[in-house]
Amino acid sequence: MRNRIPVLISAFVGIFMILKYFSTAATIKRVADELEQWGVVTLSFSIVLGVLNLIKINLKAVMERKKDWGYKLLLLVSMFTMMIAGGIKWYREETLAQSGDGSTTAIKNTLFDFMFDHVYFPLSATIFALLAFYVASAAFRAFRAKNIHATLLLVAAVIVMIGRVPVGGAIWSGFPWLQEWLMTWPNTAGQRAIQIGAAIGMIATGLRVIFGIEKPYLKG
Amino acid sequence: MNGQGNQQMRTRNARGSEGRTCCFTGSVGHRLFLALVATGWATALSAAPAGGRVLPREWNYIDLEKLPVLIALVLFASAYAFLYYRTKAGRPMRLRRLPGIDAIEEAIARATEMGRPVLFIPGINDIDDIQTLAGINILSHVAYIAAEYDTPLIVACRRSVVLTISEEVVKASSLAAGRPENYIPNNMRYLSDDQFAFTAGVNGIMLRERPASCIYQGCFYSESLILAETGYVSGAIQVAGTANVAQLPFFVAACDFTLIGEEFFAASAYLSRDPSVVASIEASDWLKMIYLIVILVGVALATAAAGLPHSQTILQLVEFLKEIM
Amino acid sequence: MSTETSNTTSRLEKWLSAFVALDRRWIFLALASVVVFFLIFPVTMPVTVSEQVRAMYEAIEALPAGARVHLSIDYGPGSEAELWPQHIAILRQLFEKDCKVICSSLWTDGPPMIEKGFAVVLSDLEREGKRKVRGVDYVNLGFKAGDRVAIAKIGSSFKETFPTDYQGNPTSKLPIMQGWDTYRDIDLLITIAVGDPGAVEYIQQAQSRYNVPMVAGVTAVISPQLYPYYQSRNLKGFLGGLAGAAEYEKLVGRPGYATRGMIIQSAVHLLIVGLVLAGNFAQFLLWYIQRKKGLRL
Amino acid sequence: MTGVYSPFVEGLGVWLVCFFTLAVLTFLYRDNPLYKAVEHIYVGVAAGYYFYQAFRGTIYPNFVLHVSRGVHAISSGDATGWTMQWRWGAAILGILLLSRLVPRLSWLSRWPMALVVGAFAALNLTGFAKANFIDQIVGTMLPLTSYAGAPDSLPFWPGAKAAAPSVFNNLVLVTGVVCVLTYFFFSTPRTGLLGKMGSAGIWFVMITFGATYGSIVLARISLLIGRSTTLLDANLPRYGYPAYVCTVLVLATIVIWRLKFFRSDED
Repeated sequence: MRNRIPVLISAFVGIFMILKYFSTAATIKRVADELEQWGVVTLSFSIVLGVLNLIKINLKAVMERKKDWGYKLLLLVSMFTMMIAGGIKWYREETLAQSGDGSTTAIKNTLFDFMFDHVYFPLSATIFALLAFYVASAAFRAFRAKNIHATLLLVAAVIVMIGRVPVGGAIWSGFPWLQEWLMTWPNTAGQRAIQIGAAIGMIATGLRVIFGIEKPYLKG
Repeated sequence: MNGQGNQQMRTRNARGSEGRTCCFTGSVGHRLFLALVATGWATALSAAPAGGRVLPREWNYIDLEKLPVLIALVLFASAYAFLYYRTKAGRPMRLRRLPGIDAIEEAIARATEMGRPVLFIPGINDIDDIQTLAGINILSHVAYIAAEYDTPLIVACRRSVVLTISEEVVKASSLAAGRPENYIPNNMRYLSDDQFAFTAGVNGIMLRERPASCIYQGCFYSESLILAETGYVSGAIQVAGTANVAQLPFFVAACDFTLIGEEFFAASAYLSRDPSVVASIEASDWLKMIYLIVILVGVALATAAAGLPHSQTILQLVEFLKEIM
Repeated sequence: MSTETSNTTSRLEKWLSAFVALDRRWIFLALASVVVFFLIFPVTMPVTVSEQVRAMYEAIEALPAGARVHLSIDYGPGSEAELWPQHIAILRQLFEKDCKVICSSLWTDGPPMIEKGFAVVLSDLEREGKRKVRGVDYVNLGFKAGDRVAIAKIGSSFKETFPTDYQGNPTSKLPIMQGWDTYRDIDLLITIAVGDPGAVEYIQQAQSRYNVPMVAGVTAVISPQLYPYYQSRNLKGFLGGLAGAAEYEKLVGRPGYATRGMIIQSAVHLLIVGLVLAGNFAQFLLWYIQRKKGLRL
Repeated sequence: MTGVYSPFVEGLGVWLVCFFTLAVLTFLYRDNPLYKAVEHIYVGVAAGYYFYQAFRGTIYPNFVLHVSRGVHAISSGDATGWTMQWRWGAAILGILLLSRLVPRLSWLSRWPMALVVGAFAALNLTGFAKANFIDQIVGTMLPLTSYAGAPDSLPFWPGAKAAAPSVFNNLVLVTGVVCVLTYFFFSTPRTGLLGKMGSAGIWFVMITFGATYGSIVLARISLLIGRSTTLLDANLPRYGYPAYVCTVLVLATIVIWRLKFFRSDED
């Protein structure tokens, strides 16, 4: 039962969704629509699961005074602040929507929006921006034309890097053209073949999952 | 019912690919599968000859604009079913040995010569990612070879579940190679769940313990270039494999050998010899060959249509080909 | 004399090996200096418009007044630098064409970006005397979990997928949502996307399934993957990264943030190309010296 | 976004943005307590934010509201309200997913996982098969002769300078796709014509990777430009030059940490 029912669930859901794709029958569409709603709700619970798991792990670390527990306390405090701020925003919006005014105005000056704009925003953006530095240092220290393939890769990369920005046209008017030709023809060919391969891989995985040959949900 | 089959397969997998549990618990899946393949063929064949667009848009609640997809699925499913049963019946698999596998073995040999450890990373995703599973299949081979050569193997994981499974795989492979002592629990490292903290941890291992070879097989994201750079600067031989197209350029430019996309899955299938995986790689090959021919026919017809712009027959033929393929 | 040469070579070798393994922090510093320098002393450079960007502009220009556009904002602050300029240029063009803009997001951090986009573009328009009304001319349907499952669901019914908008108002009562419900009623689908779910998923689950016309604005990481879809006409056009945004700003005639960034982008690209060449040159020289030494031994 | 907050709150916001941006950048020197602290704040705020969005954006409207509308319909005598109660299944599966938090019950989470995996498998199957497979195959059926006034029903390229539909470009595309596909054949030996085509295919793959590489560099650098522009734009006299002050603050913290608290074994 532990293993059989999940197989049946995934087969049932999968087959209905595939049928909805190929069929124009209204009944199939109605069932598949409801199943899609289930998928949407279940996936939002997976976000909740992630958050609860984070709370569980960090709360435990703080209670047991494990290494770096101070940071974890900071994490929990900022998390709960954000949740409470969200609750306040939600309450204010619901009141406005009830009064029938919500469709024309929106509340923007809440603590929630402040924290999104001035805490979450800069942190998220800067953590990704760190990669700019790593790409530069890797370009110098590790990317070597050690064989014909890597050489070809680096030559194409250099053409794209120079041709894609205005300075390329300033150096030689052919660079932007060359860049675009490279992107639209050889790149399209390579990407397309890779995508066809990936599609066949997805077909294989999809069929194997739906027919219960592969069961990723039993792992872990 | 399939217990015995599983048993046989486990024995055949003596190198210990326990990471991949075996297929088909019941016959329900089997029969459903065969029935659907059969009806699929029947529908495809009976739907094909009708007049109209060349074909009509809809036929018996079937959206004929989606017919090409249906035909492709049915073709693949048939090829897969055929190859699966043939492989299971004992026909040797036709997959060729990829140069990437030799590159991995050479990297381990090199570490043995230098008397330094090998570092393996099975990607940074959890076990439900198919790439992680493929990486763990390769890990079982790496652990076997490393045990044969008596070279220490360090495995760094980002997810605790992946760590647990890696431990079992390495233990089983070391045992299969006749050197259970080559499994060193301390070398199985769980570093951090956070992406960049994990990367920093791996960098630390590379710089302090100086592995002679670094093998990255699995799903990687933006940390790929940081890993490859540190590995390169530390002078290690690096072999990478992933299906993330956006990360492959960095691996190709910084590593000594890279398994590209499907090659990575094929290498994993070759090493695991699990019939259900091998059959799916072979079936993919068949589908590719069929559609390669379709492309060439299409190109020929399009060329003819372009050369003879007034021939309605050729235009109709091209249209028909587009509607079914 | 030969000892002297070998001394020079060994010194050169030592110097080269130190150079190729230079601490990465020096390179960080070089990069930061280039960025700061051109930020303080900006120069404008002429931008050449590429074909798929022009095609995207024309696809939006061809929309009739009152056309219904689904604008899916699938990015968050992490890629704001690349996608924000695209977002506001496109949104402004849509409002100027008097399109009905239906915004939603598959990324949790998307809805505030939608709100910001509306705030910035609408205050600009208001200064020019144009007024747009929330719920009538535009709507923010907010975030929906479910990745491609959500896209498939949106395709068969907007109102079932989004029972309320981001502010909690029932969509069945909003004027903009009256009289239509599926992708068959949408005139253009636009996604501004950073990754998965994003442009590729929309092509797979919406465009190729319902034959809805589609264009996309994506990060430069994704853009090479979109060329095949453009060639196969799944996409009517697309923008790639900050460079694509700069080209688009040129087309709509309002050079802004992206155009301003192009000089820094150019300078840093030259720096990186220089670093690749320098690194390779030094490495080959080193290999050459080591090989020669190996032969002599 | 001026005018939304009061001047004091707005100023505070600008200072926070500068501080957090610079604090993250200290990671480039090495991992340090300041970075760790802001990183944990980031994870915490992000989690709180996701939690809000999951309930506000999906669970509330698509489950709670839907079911309560159904109840409302039933009480007013509308039988369709009963079918709306099916949605309880979604919530039950969602709650079963949370059983992962309790190791003893975690097997229950396989049911909702099976639903999600099945749905994804089916949607990927059809989506990839159409957009990434069929459409791409049809897109490759290009004519290899010139074709003045050729019919529009073929998937021809809309013309432009670099992208003019020329025989040569079409030939490049067709050859490229065919060769790369042969490169990824695994059940045939790599000899003869197939082998030659395969090794030509890898050239196309390398150009593709080169193009990807160049584009990724473009993307990453843009992000840095974004952050630097934000700092520069915030660094106004009316806020008291927050970027300068925060730089000094952050540098001072790092220097003090390095001199007083740093132990070489942590890295």
